[in-house]
Amino acid sequence: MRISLNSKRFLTGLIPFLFLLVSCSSNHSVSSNSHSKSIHSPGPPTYGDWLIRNLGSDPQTLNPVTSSDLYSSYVNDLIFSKMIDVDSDGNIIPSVATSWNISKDNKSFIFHLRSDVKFHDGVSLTAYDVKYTWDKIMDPKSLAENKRADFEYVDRFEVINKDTLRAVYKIPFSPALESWGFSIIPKHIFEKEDFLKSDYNKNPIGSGPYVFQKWKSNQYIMLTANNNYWGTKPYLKKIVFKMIPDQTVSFNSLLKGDLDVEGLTPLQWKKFSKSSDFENKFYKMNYYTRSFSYIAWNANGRNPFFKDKKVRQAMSYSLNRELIKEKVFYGLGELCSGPFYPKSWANDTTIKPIQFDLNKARLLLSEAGWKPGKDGILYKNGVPFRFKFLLTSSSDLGKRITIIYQEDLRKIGVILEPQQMEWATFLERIKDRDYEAATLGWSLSLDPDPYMIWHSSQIKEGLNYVNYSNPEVDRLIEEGRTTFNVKKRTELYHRIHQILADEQPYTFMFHSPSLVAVDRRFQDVKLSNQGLGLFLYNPGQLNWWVPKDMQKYRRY
Amino acid sequence: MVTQPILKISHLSSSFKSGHNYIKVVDDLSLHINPGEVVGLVGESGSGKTVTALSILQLSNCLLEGSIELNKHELIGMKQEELRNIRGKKIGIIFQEPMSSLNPVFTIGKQIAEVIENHEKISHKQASLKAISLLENVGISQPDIRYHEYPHQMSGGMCQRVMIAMAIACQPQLLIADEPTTALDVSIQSQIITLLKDLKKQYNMSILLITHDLGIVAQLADRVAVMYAGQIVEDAPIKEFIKKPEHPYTLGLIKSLPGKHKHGEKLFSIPGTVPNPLSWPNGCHFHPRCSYVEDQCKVNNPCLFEVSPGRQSRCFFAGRLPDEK
Amino acid sequence: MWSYILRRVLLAIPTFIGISLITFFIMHLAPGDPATMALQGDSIGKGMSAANIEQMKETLGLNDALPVQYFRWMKRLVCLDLGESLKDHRKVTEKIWEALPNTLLLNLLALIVVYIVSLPLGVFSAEKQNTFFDKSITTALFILYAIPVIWLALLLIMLFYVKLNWFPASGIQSLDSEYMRWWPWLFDRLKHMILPLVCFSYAGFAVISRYVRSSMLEVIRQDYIRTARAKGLSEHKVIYKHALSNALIPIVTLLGLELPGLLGGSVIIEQIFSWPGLGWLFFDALNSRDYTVIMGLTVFTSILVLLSTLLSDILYAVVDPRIHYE
Amino acid sequence: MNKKSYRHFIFRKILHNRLALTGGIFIIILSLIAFFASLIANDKPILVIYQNRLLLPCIYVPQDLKQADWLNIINKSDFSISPPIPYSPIGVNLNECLLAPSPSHWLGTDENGRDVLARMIHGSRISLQVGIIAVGISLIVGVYLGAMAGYYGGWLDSLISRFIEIMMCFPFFFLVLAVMAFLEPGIYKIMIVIGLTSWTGIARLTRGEFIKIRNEEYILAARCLGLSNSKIIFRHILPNAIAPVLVSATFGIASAVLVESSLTFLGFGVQIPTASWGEILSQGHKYLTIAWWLPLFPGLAIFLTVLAYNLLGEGLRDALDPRLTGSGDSW
Repeated sequence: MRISLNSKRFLTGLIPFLFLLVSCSSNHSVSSNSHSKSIHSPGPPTYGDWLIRNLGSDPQTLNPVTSSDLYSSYVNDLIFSKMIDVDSDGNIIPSVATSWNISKDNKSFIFHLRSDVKFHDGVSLTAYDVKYTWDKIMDPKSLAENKRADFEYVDRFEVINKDTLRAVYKIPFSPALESWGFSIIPKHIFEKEDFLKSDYNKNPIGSGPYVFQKWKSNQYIMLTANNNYWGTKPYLKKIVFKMIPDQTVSFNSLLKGDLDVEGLTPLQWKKFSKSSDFENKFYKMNYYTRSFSYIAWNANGRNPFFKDKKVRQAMSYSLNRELIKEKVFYGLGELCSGPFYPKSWANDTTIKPIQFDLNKARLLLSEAGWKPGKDGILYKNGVPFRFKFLLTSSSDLGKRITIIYQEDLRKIGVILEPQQMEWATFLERIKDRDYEAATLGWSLSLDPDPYMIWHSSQIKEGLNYVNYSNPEVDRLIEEGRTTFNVKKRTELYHRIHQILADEQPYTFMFHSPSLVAVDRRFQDVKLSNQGLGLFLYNPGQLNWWVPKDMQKYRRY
Repeated sequence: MVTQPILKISHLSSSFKSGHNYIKVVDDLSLHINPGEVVGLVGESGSGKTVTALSILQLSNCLLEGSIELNKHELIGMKQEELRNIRGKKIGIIFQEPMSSLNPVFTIGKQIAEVIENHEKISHKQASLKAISLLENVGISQPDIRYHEYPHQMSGGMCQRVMIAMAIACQPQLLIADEPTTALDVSIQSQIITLLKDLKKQYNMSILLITHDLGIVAQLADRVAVMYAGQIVEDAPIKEFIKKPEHPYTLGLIKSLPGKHKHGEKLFSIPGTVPNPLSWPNGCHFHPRCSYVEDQCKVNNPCLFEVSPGRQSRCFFAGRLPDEK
Repeated sequence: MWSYILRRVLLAIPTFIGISLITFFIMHLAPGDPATMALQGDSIGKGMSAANIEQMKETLGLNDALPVQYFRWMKRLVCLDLGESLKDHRKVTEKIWEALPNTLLLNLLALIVVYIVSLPLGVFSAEKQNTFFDKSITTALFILYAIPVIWLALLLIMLFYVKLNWFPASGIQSLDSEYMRWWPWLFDRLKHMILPLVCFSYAGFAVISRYVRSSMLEVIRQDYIRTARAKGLSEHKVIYKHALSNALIPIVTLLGLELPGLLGGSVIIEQIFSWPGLGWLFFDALNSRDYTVIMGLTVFTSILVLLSTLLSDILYAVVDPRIHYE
Repeated sequence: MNKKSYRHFIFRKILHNRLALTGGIFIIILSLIAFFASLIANDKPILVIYQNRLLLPCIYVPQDLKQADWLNIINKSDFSISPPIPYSPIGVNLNECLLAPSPSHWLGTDENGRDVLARMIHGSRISLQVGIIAVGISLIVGVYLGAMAGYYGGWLDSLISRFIEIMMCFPFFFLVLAVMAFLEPGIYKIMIVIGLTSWTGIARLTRGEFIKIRNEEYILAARCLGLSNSKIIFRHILPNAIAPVLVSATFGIASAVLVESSLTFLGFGVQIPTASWGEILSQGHKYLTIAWWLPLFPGLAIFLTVLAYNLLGEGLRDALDPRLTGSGDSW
C-alpha cells in the first residue's frame, strides 16, 4: 500500500496509485459530462499503430524494485508482469498467480503461479524469481524503502515448489493482499549484476505485454508489443513515452497530433475543449483521482494557534472553497470532507464538507479567546494571530488558493504570511515539523487504511506531522487493520471520518479533477470508475486498438 | 628654359567640418615644386602645414577648394580609383610618428611588399625580393632577417627607414615628408637627412619637406616656403632667404635661431602665439605680433607678390624692411 | 610559450580544487538531502519515515563528515571516475556524455551564427559611423536584445509550430529518425534545431556587434590606417585587412568569455523545447540534490572555463604579435 | 574645459542624441511611476476627510484603520480623492477573472481577478531596482577587483584572476537556493546574489583595459608627479577604461531585468502576493492562447525598459568616451 503526495503537478494531472484491497463493486458512474463509453466501430479489433504518451521528464529508473516515482511505474507496468493485478472496478484479479487461498486465521496466503510465463529473453518465470524479487525488496542495500514498509508484518515468504509460494504474517493484516502485486524481476539476470548500477536498470527485461526497445534520456522511451506474450496479445504495435515538461507545449503537441494522450489543466478543459473540432478529434475524460488536497495545521504546541480545535474549525470555515471550486477549477473539482476517496466504501457520504461562513469563524475564534485588537488583528494574551503559511513555489494552483485564503482571513483579523519554498526545502521543513501551517495533498492507495497518517505512533517517525493523537482513532485504526470483514471495516472507518471531520486536524480542501483527452482513433478506451484513470489498472491500454484505415504509424 | 613644375597648388583652401559650419585651416595657398627640387614648408605647429600635405593626397577628410595639379592632372575631384593609382605610386608620403604609422600586427616586409604588389603586377616572390633590396637601399642591416620582424621590434629610426622604403617603393616623382625627423633624436636625424639626400639623387624625385626646424631646411631644401596661420607668407630660394628674409615673421624666425644671438643676451622670441583657425585676425594674419605693423596691415589683406625673381612675400613693406644688424 | 602554458596548467589545479571545494560545501549548505529526494521522487510517500531516510543515508555514505566525503569524491576523481548519480545510480560520466553533445552542438552553432552576423554588422556600423545605417542597425539590434526569451520562445512555437507547422517544437529528432536514410535524418535534426537556435542566438547579436563597433572605431583613427590609405590600398582592404585584424584582438578575449556559456545551456530554453541538454540535467540534479551529478557538471564547467581563459590568452598572443609569453 | 563644463558637455551631447534621449526620458518616467506607485494604483484613496480627520491612507494608515474597508469609508467620507487606477495590486476579486482589457480595467485582469495595470505599476519598482542593485554591485566589485588586478599585476593579479575563474564556473543557482533557504526568501536578496555572481565579466574587461593603459605615457607622467596609486587609478586610468565597462554595464542592467523574469519563471523569484513583471509574465505563459493580454503587456514593459536602458547606455557610452565620437557631431 503506498500513500504519497504529489507536488509537481499538485491538484492537477495524473496522481500516483497502485493497489487495492477487495472492495464491493461500487456502481457510481463517472461524472455526467464525460464521454467515457467507448465507441465500438464495426469489425473485430485489428493490430498495429502506435500510442504516443507524455511523461514530464525522465523516469527515475526502470528497475521496479528501486524506483519510487509515478513515471517509472507507468512504464514498468507494461514491461513487467505481477502476481496479482487490479481491474477497472478496483477488484484484485489473477495475473501470473492464477489463484490464491487465504488460511482460516487470515495469517497466511498461498499463491499458485502459471507455468507458461516467459521473460522477454525466453527464460521461463518461476516462483524463485518472485522470491528473489521479494528478497531484493527486503534487502536494505537495494534502497527500496517505500516498498519494504508494506511487508512490516510478514513473518516469512517461502517457495513451496516451482509454481507455488506461501506468505505467512505475524498478525492478520487486512491490507496485505494488495502489497503482493509487485513487478517480478528476472533472477537469472540480476544475480550476476550489481543491483543498483546494473545496465539492465536502463534497458530492462521483464515478462510483460511490451518489450523494452530504446530509451534516449530526456527524449523518449519506446516499447514494442511482445509477440509471444502469455496473456492476451496487445493490439498496439508500439507505445512511446515522450518527455515534454512544458504544459503549453505539450497541450499544443496534442492538438497537432504529436501526442495521443495528454492531461489538461482546468482552464484548457473549459476554454479550449468547448470548440467543436476538439470534440470530434478527442475523447474528453474527467474523473477524480484518488487524492485530496488539504492545509495541515501543526498542533505540536510550538505555535500558540492550532493546538485548539475551535481555532482549526474557524480556519476551515474561513476558506471559501465554493468560490475557489468555481473560479480555480471552473466547477470541476469536488469539495472534500475527510481523508477517504469519495467513491470508496470507507467514505461516509452522510458527512457534508464545511460551508464557507466567516461569521461562524469569528464566533469560534472569540470563543477560543481571540479578541480583535486596536488595529483589527486578533490578539490573545498579547500575541497577534499572525502565522507563516508554507507552500511549494512550483505549484501554481497552491499559490492561487493561498492568495484567496489570505484575503478572506484578513477580513476576520487573521494575518497569513505566505512563504514560497523550493520543493526540497519545503520537504525538509515538513520532515522536521518546523512549520506552523502548510498546504499539501495526499494521493491514496486503494486500501483506505489510514494508519500511516493518523495513528499517534506515526507522529515522531511516520507521516503524522500535524501531531494528531486521539486514542479512540488509534483503536479504530488498529482494529481496522486486522479485520478482513468489509462491513465491519466500513463502520470503523466511517467513525474515523466523523471524528476527523469534527476535530479538523486538516482543513480538507478538494478532490482534484484529472482531465484527460485521448485521440478518437483509438477504440475500446475505458476509464476506471475507482479513480485509477486510463492506465493504472489491467487491462488499461492493452485493450485499445485502431481500425486499419485510421492507423497513423504504419511503416515500422 | 622654363621647367614644368611637378606639383602646382593654386589658391588651395581646405576646411574642417565642425558642427554645421566649416572652419578654414588652409587659406588660399599657392605653391609649386619643380622636378628634382626639395621645397621646405616651414611654420609653427598649428599653421596648417600638415593639413596642406595631407590635402595633396586627400588623406584628411576636409573640404578642398582650389586646384592641385600633378603633371597637369587635377587631383581635386579626381575619381577614387585614379587617386589610388597616384597614392604610393606617383606620390609617396612619410609621417612624423614612424612607430605608430606601421601596422603592429603585420611584419614590415609584408607591409612594404604590399605597396609593390598593389601597384605593379608582379608575383609575391619578386615583390618580397624587391622589398628586401629596398630595405638595404634605405640602410637597414640584414634586410632578409629584418623582413620578418614586427614594428615593435625596431627602433624609431629604423621604423622611419621602413616608412621611407615603403614610400619610395614604386619610384614616386614626389615624396612628401611630414616632419620626418621631429620624433627622432638628433644623431638619427642627420642619418635620415643624408638618406633622403642620397635617395633624391638616386631616384631624381622632388621632395616636399614639412618641418618647423629651420636647421633641417637649410641642410636639405633648395627652396623654402614659410606658412603662418594658414597662409604662405614668404617663398624664396634657401640662400637668399637666410641672407635676407623679406617678411617680418620670417625675420623674427631667423633672429630667434640660437646660433644668431650674442653671448649673455636673452634669446629673441616673437611675442604672442599663433592664432586659432577659428579666430584669424583680419587683414594681415601676422599684424598683432608684427613689430612693423601699420594701420593698413590691420585692414586690408596683403597678397603674395613677387619681390624679386623667384621670391614672393605677403607684406606691404616687403623689400623695404630695414636691415637688422 | 610552452613554459607559459605549463605554468598556467599547473596554476589551474589549485583553482580547480578551490572551485570544487566551494561548490561542495555550498551545495551541502542548501537544505534538503539526496536521500529524501531519491526516496520521494516527486511526492511525499511512505518512505519519508525517519528510519528509512537514515538507512538510505547510511548506504549512500552521506552521514560521514563533509571533509571525508569530499576526499572520497576527490580520490575517485583522480582516477577519472565521477561516481554514480544518487538518484538513479547511473554513472555520472555516462549521463553527462548523453547530454553534452546536444548542448555543445546547439551552443556552438549559436556562437558561430552570432559571430558571423555581428562581425560584419559591427564593422559596417563602425565604418559608416553616425549615418542612418549605423543608427538603424543599432536600434534594431537593441530591439532584438530586449525581447524576453520566454516571450520569444512562445511566439516562435505559436507561429512556426502551431500555425505554420514548419518546425517541430520539442525534442531533437522525430521518433522514426533511425529508420531514415542519412539525408532526411540530417534534415530532420536541423528542423528540430531551428527554433532553439534562434532563442539561443538572437540576444548575442547586439552584444558582440557593440564590442566590434567600439573596437573598430578606436582602430580606424590610428596612424597606420592613414598610412595604409596613403599606400593607395582600396578602402575595402584598408578596413578588412588592416583595421579588422587589429580590432579583432579584444574580440578574441570576448570569445574566451563566451566559451563557458557553451556548457551552461539555458534551463528555460531546454525545458520549453524539451532539448535534453546540460541545462536541464543540471536543473534536475539541483532539484533532487543529486550531489555527484552536480559535482560532475562543475568539474566539466570548470575545466572548460580554465581551458577557455587559457585559450583566449593564447589567442591574444597569436593575434597580437606585441604580446608573447616567456 | 573645467569640470563643470565637462559634465555640461556630456549632458549636451546626450540631449543631442535623440535615441539616447528617448531612452532616458522613458527611464525617468518609469522611475517616477515606480516611486509614486502607491499613489497611482491603490484601492485606498489618496486623500480623505472622514469623521473630520484628514487622512492620507496611501502614505500612512493609522493603527485603527489598518483593516478598515476603504470602500465604505469613501462613501461615508465628506471629501476624497481616489487614485487614477482604483485597484490594489494584490486585491483578489474572483468575480472579475481573466477579463479582456476594457474601460474599467485598461490592461484587463489576471486569473485571480487582480488588475494587471495596477500590478504592473507596482511591479515596475522591482524590475527597476533589480537592474540598478544587481549591476551596481557587480560594477563596484568588478571594476575594483579588475582595477587592482590590472594595475598592480604580479601575484595580486594572478590571485584575483584565479578568484574570477572560480566565480565564473560557480553554479549561480546554488547560491540563490542557499540564500532562499537560509534567509527569508525575498527578491532583494536575489538581486544581491545576481550582483555578487555577475561581476566576473566586468572584472576581466577592466583588467584588460588597465593592463593596456597602465604603461601609457600619461600614466608614467602622473606617477612622476608623485600622485598616489589610488588617485592614478580612479582619476586617470578609470575614465579611459570606462568605455567597454559601460557597454557591459548597460547590457548588465538590461539582462538583470530579464534574469529576474527567468528566475520567477523557474519559481525562485518574487514571493506572492507581491507583483513583478517577471511574475505576471510567467503566469501569462500558461494563458497565451486564451488571455493574450496576460503575457503581452508585462513582456512589452520588460522589452521597452531593456531597450531604454540600452539606448541610454549607448548614448552615454558614446558621449563619455571622447575618442569614440570620431569627427564632429553625434546622432
